[in-house]
Amino acid sequence: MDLNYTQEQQQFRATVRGWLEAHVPSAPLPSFDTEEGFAAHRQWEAKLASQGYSAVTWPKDLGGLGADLIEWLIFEEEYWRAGAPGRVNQNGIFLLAPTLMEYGTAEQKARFLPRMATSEDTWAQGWSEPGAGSDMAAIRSTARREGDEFVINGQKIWSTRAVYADWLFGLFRSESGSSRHHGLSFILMPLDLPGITVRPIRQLNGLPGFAEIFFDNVRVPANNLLGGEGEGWRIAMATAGFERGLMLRSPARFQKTAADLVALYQANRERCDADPAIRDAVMKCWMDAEAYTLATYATASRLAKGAKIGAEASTNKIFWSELDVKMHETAMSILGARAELMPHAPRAEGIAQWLDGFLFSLAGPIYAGTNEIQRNIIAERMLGMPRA
Amino acid sequence: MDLNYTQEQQQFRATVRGWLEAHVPSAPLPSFDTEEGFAAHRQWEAKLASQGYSAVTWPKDLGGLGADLIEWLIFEEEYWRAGAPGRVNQNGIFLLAPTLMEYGTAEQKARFLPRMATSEDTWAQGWSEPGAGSDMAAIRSTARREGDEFVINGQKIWSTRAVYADWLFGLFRSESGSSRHHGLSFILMPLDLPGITVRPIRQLNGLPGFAEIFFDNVRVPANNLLGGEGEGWRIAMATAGFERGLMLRSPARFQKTAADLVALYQANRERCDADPAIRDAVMKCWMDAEAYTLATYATASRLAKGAKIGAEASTNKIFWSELDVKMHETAMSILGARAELMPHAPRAEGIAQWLDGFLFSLAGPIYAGTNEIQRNIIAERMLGMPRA
Amino acid sequence: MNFSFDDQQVQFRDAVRSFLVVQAAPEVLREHWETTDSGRSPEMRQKITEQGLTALSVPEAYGGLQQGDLDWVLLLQEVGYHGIPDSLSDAAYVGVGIVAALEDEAFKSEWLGRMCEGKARLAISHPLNPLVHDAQIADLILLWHNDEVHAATPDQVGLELNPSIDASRRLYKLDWTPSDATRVCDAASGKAIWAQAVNRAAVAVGAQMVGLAQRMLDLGVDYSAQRKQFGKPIGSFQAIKHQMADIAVKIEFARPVLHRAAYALQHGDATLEAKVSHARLACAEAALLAARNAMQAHGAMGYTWEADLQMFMKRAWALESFWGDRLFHKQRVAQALFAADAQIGPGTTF
Amino acid sequence: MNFSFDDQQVQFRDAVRSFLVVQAAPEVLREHWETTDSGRSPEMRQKITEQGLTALSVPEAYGGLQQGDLDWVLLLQEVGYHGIPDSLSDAAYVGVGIVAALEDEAFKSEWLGRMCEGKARLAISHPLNPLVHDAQIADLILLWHNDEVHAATPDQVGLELNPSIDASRRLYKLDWTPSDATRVCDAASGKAIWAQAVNRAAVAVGAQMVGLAQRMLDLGVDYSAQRKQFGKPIGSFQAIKHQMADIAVKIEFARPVLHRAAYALQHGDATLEAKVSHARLACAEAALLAARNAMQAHGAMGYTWEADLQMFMKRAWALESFWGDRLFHKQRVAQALFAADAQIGPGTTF
Repeated sequence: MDLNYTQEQQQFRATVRGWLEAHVPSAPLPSFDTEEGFAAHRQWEAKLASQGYSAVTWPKDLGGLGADLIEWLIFEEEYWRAGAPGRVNQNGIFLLAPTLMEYGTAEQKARFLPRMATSEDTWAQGWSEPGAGSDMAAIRSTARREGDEFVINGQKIWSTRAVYADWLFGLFRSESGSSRHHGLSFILMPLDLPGITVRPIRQLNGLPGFAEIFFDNVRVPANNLLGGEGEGWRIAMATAGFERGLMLRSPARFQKTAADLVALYQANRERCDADPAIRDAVMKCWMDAEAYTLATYATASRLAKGAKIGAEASTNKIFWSELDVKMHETAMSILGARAELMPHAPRAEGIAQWLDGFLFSLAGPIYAGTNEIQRNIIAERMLGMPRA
Repeated sequence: MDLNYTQEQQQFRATVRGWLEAHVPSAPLPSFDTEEGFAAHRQWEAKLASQGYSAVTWPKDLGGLGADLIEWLIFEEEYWRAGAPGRVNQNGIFLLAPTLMEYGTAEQKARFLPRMATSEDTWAQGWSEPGAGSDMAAIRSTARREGDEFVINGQKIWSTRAVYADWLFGLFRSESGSSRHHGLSFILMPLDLPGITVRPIRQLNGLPGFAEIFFDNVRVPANNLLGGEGEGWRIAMATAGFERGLMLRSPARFQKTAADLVALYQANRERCDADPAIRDAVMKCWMDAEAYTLATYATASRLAKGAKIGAEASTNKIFWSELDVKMHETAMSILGARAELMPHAPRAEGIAQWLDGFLFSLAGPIYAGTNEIQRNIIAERMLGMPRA
Repeated sequence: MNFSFDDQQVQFRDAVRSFLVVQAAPEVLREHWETTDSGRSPEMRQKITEQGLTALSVPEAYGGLQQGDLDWVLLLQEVGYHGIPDSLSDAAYVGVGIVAALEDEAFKSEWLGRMCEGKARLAISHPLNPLVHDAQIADLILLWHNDEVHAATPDQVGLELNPSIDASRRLYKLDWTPSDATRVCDAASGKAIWAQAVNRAAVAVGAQMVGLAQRMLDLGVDYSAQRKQFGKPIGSFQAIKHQMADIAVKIEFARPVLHRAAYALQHGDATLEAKVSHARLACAEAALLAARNAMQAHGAMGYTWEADLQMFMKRAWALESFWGDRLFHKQRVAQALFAADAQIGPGTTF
Repeated sequence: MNFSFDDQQVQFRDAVRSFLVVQAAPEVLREHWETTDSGRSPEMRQKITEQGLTALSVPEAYGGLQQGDLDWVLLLQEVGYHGIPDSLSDAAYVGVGIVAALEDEAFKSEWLGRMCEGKARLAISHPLNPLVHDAQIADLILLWHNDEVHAATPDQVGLELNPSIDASRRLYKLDWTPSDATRVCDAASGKAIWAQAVNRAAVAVGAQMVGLAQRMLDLGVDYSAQRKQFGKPIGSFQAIKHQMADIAVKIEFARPVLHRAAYALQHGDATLEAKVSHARLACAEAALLAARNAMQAHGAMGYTWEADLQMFMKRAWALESFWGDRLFHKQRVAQALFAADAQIGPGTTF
């Protein structure tokens, strides 16, 4: 065990910090759930990509830096420290890309990854369906093979970013009459194909953060199949592992929120201490953000030694999502009567991040597999408890 | 709505207070889970009974005072305020007696109730079996009718007070081949009958607070059957309603603990405030003890108007049991390194109640139907949610 | 000792409930909030007036029904349940209470009479609330200034709109200068008036919170009975059941505290403040837990604008700091509980 | 940057684990605790010595293995898991650390040598613990007095037995008078020695807490797999599953904090105290939750003396305030976190 950064790692941090200090926009970009904001974030991604910063863990020839997980953690720390913009293409870069690298053909990798790194292509996910949320194996949308094409019919829902994204990846039932996790295929497609209708869904904040997607005889070239036909479930599970695992929520995000929360508490300390629970919650949040960071470094170190990611995927999901809610609830308490103000309200100046963050945090225990499902997974797969 | 006590109620309170001040032992009695303590508590019950105080809600001719529920609440408040001894015969007086009054024959009432009021007879309960805990309908102990007798075989477990008690009430399968809640009978029997073996079970504190009871062809006269043969489940459910409902845990108990906790906090205030969570927990505990009191008065008022006890049985059970744990956990935190000391340790002087109370509180979420079962009941019966 | 409501109170509550079920469906309210500047509907206000709500607190001498805090506490649970904007209780309950306590008979006559007829909206500006809701469409704004009561019309004050996450709320930062012309009550009398107003408002918020909690519980139970996953309604899973049961427990033990606070308000009580704040905390706890758990039961659907749940969640979040935030109310409880002469323990509740 | 243990450390841990599985079965330990005055077994101590545990911290110069805090933190999780009385860590880890830091070579030689041979029990008296455990059978008691280190034998001090709910603990109130004869280190040097001892002891308690949490989780999972109600193992019910999963999550996020604290101890760190206390809090939280939830999974069985669960629950309750209670450790974290020059936020962890 050695908890010192190497000289190379320190140098990497310094380089990233310097670049971000010079380039991070001084004013926050508009929300990427608006058309204007999406475009601005796409430009920012291109700027990141010019340095290999949009996808630091990717190989250099695909647009990344070939960074290892410790370097990724360092990058993320600097990124969040700098208050840089949210990552509009994270569905592609952090979720799809690792799967593509493992299961994609050389042609697919070359076709998709470089354009993903620069966000020339932005990606949305197509997992859930109206009858298949936590129960993902209940997918009913179909992909019927016809020669060199799949013909897609059905409906997806809760597709994050789909309103403005270029491409979709998702699971479709390619074997007629198959059930549950059999006979599914993992298919990629542009969202502007004929027969695709994207219906925005307004979120709590009023913005179209996700969408319903309807497929009416959409014809997708067969070379957009990822992995083998009928192999979709296995491949998707790998993706879900990444999602719930390390890369979806880097610890730096929560450390930034925790530090902001401490600052908010300190700035309102006399007022806050009227409710001793606040001081206690602030401390606990900071400790938990540290714990999440330490756990991630420990996992990264184990992976570097050749271990495989295991139950961390589920324990992480529960831990960060509940921490995020707790941090934002605490901030709401500190803000008191100002907490309810929309970010654009004049009196919300300087605190706009908290309501946005609070609303976003509430989605945490739900998406990427509800925390109830995660607890089932921990109980059954990690602890070996009997199935119902 | 009128939240003033009547003159009669105030007078009743004053009378009870005066008597208790004159009679409550100045030193705590030994634990009633010891032979010596059991005897001492039995004597105390007899003294209470001499005033009709052992069972204030019972009719006067059976040894009570004919008090209504408001008077019962007043009595309990005074009883806990005075720091009077625990009630060694509560299984009989508060659980069995209401059932006996509703389902017993005149002969049974006359035979059992007056001796119960004076604790000449003390009672243990025989619900659970090794395979029937939360799932009480899984009872397998049998009561075979032979002429004027039942022949009892099988085993009961977790019988509180059974080590020193005189009588047992419980459910036995009287219809051969019946299943679940069918074919059960509610039977009363002396614990010194031939064929009964009582095996004490040591609790966390090392004392035999409950027991296993083995029945080997025990012959019980048929006039000890309560209600009709095969009617046991319905009758027991009525008992369970009482148990989880009002009378098992009077609010005064928790108000006393809450007030003691506030005093403990005040006495250690400077030290306590190093952990702001303690102050917050103390406040919350006191508020919840008040809430429980108010809810009980509200229920008593509704019952006085003719309403029936409903889901209160389950919501009460959850609320008081979790409150009791929280209060004692908080006290343990305040006591710090002294919390672990056994009541007889020299350095535990003045704080002996807290460890005892902590251990006892931990049983709260388990006995009389675990809190998991109570939440199921609330969800299914009160909220109408679908069964699994 | 009788801790239950009179039949008459319950019947009035039931009548208002029946009215709201029909007239205040979520889609109706949402249309007001989402398509109008004021977020309010004159027709709805007229109907509410016809139900007697705006005259409820007005003394009989001024043409009102002269009902008390215990009547309000039942009604406001329904108001919360149905998502009626909370400016109603500010106007008809808290505001009327302030006006009725003033000495200027002409002023009282005018405004209490107009309230009875449904022809006035009152708004209230108090330091506990940095922003004033419905100030723009108020006919009269009652303003705190160093314990004095002032009154002004919207055109006499500067108004800066500050949108809330709760689409029903129209919040304004006020810019105004107190003067002899605006003063309607001096500080000596005003102090008690404002103290009573704060306690009433806190009970009103608490009552609405309990109603909101019940509504969110009902929505969670309903949704989880319909929504199927793994071939079963998700409401049959123990995790969801227990989340719903937890809300039910919180509600069961918040309501009596709320009702006791209303009684204390109506009858006066030495520790009124602590009783009111305890109620406020217990009710808010129920509502916030209901929001969390009902959203979890709704899954992604709970995160949408489309699902009605959002209306009630957002109200609960907004009300959490309205008329005193958690810090304020905890401090009031602490002051009473940790006072040297605090009366606590068995037998001290009433 | 490599936040993982060396293979050698893991292998040593595994070896000790295998030893404890065989030698420290619950029934063996209980017999010591319930049937002997001391609660200790010379045979067991001998075996532990043979495993190298009593010599682990002793510098090579004195015949020991000279291993560090990171080795201990792995081993002590096993010690906790198997319910070995915590006096072991006080003697072989904390106590040896104190002795090794002294200057008196003769004293060190004698006691470190005896530790290596398993021929000494050390007990420690420090103001954080009002009572001293195993004082009666100690061969040497190290005593704090105004930052000085003193040493005495049991016959030189008054001992008053104070039984603990944890049947393994033999706690004594000490009555003694510091003198030149007992002093082995002055306050100037002693201050740092005691500070390190407190931090070591806190990490040791934390490590045992994590081990206890894991043990109680395992017991809860095992029992709920066997125990049937309603025709199914209760472990198949979601409520029990989630209670067990919650323990697992707490453990997962306590361990790395604990390991970082051990690293900080071994390598020195400017904010060592906060790191140690954070670890201590996180580990205790896991253990206390494990006790609650495992008991709930056990039902009435968890409330018995007979079920092994009680051994581990009681240890967790006792350790919760050993070498600094929650208040002490929270305050140390707060001092670091809320300091004007606190370094927090992304990139400040290491």
